[in-house]
Amino acid sequence: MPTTIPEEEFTYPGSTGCPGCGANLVMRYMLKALGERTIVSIPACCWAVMPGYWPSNCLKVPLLYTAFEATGAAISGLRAALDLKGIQDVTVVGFAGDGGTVDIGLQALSGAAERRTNAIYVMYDNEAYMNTGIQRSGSTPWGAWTTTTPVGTTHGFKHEIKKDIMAIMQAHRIPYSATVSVAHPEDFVKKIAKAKEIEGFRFVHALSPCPPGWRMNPMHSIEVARLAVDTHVFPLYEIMDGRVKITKKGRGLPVSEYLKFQGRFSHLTGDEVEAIQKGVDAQWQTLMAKEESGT
Amino acid sequence: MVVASEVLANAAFRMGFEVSAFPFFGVERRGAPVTAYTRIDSRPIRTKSSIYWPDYVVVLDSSLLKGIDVLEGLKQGGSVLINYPEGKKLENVSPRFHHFVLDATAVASAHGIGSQTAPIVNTAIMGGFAKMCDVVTLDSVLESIRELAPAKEEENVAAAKEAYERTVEVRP
Amino acid sequence: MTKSYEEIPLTPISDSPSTITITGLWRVMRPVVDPKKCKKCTVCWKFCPDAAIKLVDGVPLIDLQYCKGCGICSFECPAKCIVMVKEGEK
Amino acid sequence: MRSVMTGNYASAYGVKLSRAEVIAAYPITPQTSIVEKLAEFVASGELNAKYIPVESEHSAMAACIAAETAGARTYTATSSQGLTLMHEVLIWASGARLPIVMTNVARAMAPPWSVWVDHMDSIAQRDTGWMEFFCQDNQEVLDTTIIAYKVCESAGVMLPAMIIEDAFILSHTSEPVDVPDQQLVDSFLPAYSPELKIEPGKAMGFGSLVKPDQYMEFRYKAMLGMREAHDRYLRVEQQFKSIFGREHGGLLDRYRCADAEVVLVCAGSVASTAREVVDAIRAKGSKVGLARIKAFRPFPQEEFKELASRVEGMAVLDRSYTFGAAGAMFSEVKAAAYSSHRRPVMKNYIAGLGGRDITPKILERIFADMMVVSKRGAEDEVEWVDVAGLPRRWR
Repeated sequence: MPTTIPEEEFTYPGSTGCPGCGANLVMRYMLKALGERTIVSIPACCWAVMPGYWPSNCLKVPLLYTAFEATGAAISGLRAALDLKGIQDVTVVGFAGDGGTVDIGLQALSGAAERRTNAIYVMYDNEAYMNTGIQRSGSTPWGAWTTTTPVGTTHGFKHEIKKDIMAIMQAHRIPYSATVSVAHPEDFVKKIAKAKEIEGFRFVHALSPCPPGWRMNPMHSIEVARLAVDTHVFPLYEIMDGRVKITKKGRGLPVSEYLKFQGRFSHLTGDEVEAIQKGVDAQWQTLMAKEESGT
Repeated sequence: MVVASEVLANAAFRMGFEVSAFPFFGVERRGAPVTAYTRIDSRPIRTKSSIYWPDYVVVLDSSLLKGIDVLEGLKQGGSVLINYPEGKKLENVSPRFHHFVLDATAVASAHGIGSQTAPIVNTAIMGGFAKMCDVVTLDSVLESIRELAPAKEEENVAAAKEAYERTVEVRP
Repeated sequence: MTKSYEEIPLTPISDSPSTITITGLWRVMRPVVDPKKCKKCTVCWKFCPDAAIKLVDGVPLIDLQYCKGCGICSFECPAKCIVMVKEGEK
Repeated sequence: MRSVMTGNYASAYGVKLSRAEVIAAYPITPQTSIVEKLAEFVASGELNAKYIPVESEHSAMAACIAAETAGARTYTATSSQGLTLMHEVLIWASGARLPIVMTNVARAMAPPWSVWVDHMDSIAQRDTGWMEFFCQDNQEVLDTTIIAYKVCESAGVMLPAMIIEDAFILSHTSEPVDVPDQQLVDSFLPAYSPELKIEPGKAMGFGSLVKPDQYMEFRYKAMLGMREAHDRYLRVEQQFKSIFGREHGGLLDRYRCADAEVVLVCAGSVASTAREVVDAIRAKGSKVGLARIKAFRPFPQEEFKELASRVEGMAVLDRSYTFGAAGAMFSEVKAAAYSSHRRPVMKNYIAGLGGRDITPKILERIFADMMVVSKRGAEDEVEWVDVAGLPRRWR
């Protein structure tokens, strides 16, 4: 069956993302849904490099580069200026990585959400500081290897759980937030298109597989993203005015199916995988309960 | 609430003087003592430094007399106006200065300015100041109050007038 | 070639398409399509991170100037009609 | 129409008259009454602007950068800790060549905690590519805000500027200020409409990555902007004078320097007191003058070189200390004087830090010391003034 996502491309080829880069797809699908009347603000991250050296630009929409922690503030500034100039029919987007969102950019993000800035903030989550060479971030999952959580001889890895940015954003009572996956472009585009029509601050959490960072073969990028949904490691859902709605139940496969493709988890023992499984199951139950109770 | 030093500065300015009014700010907390300074001159005031030897001192709360040497630096022959309870005798009145007293608290509460427990004496005390100080007239103070008082304009003006009448010099 | 300070804008403002960067040079493996097996499902087009696949009557035509050889199209193709071939081999 | 107002209100009126369009506001003592007044202007409709209550000073500047890139005239205000928190994005704003105008209420840096005047926060930003205009009174604060927008937005300049107002001595001191007529300001300062701005439908990336083989040319261009700002400021101030009938002495405001033997160099509100002291000393027969640094950036290099060639002694008062060989202003003034064919004796006085009052008496003693030093040379080139524990008495 032919695809149901828009055909028009808003990215030029020649961007310098690694082969199999999930973040390229996150941008590609997002712009397909939002269209030409979009302005994107990008802080320091992989995507600040991808458009290429000046004067190269791989986006067919205007792009504002900002300082690392400033995305939340930049989209507020952009929207204020556009509103002041009476330019209405344009979507302002903050597009940042996980470190730039949950760590250094969290303060500005929270400010923008609290101010109900009329913008969409999309976090492409490759679960570590990838542009600087795979250092752990607050969004790196429990159990993962990174260059700053080395396994080495002491069987080390990241022992803190991944920051739940969706819960943090929900605490800001924003009108719409959603998780999206590059393995489900139709669901991805549908949610972005829905977000586009909503007034106020909207947040989208996109899982963005990273072959070098996750220590995996680039060809598995989509498969891994798909398994993240099927094993409930990365559930697909949206929250509209506080109500949770799961949009993809997934096949409910064991977590090991997801982990096995990724070298960053290859050191984990059976018990450790079991610990991840328990955590994922608990999280999934909570989510289902929330959907049930409509809160 | 209108600031006393602003009423004074504005009054003098309306009379054609050059003025400079500034508070000594520390950590502002409700009830904590603050000091405000005002310079009045016939030519532009270029000195931007604190006032150490004032010609006039105004004490808006007599409880300050206990803790603070309010007369510190007051020039020989200078004048001090103290918001002091009516009928209570002012102690250690020094012959070196002119002492004026006014129960601004009573006047303010009589005109319903501020709350009953914490009347605001700012405008009343300025009425008293016009009596003490020969530079600034009562009319200019009243006009300044009308201009600056955000609310209860007439009550503030009436309080200042009455305060002017009830301000008396106390001889040692 | 370095541009003179008189030719450049006040601050770097990029307005020329990134197509000047030939990322096709990065490839180690190259996707080869067997049009006969293709079921025109467009999955390859959909999942290509670099939008380097054009559909001609529904059949993928890979833009080898930009394809980085990640192999996603080959892995995801339901009909298995895209095979990854080492660069330089036929 | 003249009325009595604080330096902070003078800033707010300057911003209103300049028709700022996007204001990012984060409070910090002693700047708060600026952003409060602006909030009133916007709420009452007196100022057609978008007011963004940001959650930090870093975000205040980041929001201004974004809004300015989209073609809006922006404004923010801060002080000490907030200004230094902005350091990264101050450099960003000048690198992006955005003519943002900001008020900095100069206040001491912590620790120790202090809410009083000190120039360390402003001096610490001398390398950010921002113009820095120190003011000596509230009228100058208002006027310089309007002048700055015009200078910054000039085609050959396109750099940001900060108007520096001493904490409390200006920010909270009420004095008469003439608030010019809006139509006159509109004739002087037209609406901001940059050639290049970010707008929907135009695929342009603002602030891209640049390789080593192209970076210097951008930085060189920014240097040219700062160089152009020097002359442009003088021209714009004269235009301002022709419309509003007043000026504030250009970039280096020289007072009675023509035949001066000893000159005091300083910046900010202390210069206003120094004017009085110069007159007093002159009345007693000594030839002294005042050279007030209005602009620390663009630095009045040629003006200092010229002045240095004809005075015996130059006392440079730094109201900050930056852990260099001497105060920052002293070092730069001395560098300018070094290339003059005649070099005066120079001495650096570190004074007034953390709100310490610089009284007329202290200034008189500095002049007296400098008159001696300019004859006999100084034992040490840097002296800290009015520090308890040091032998010399200043009060």
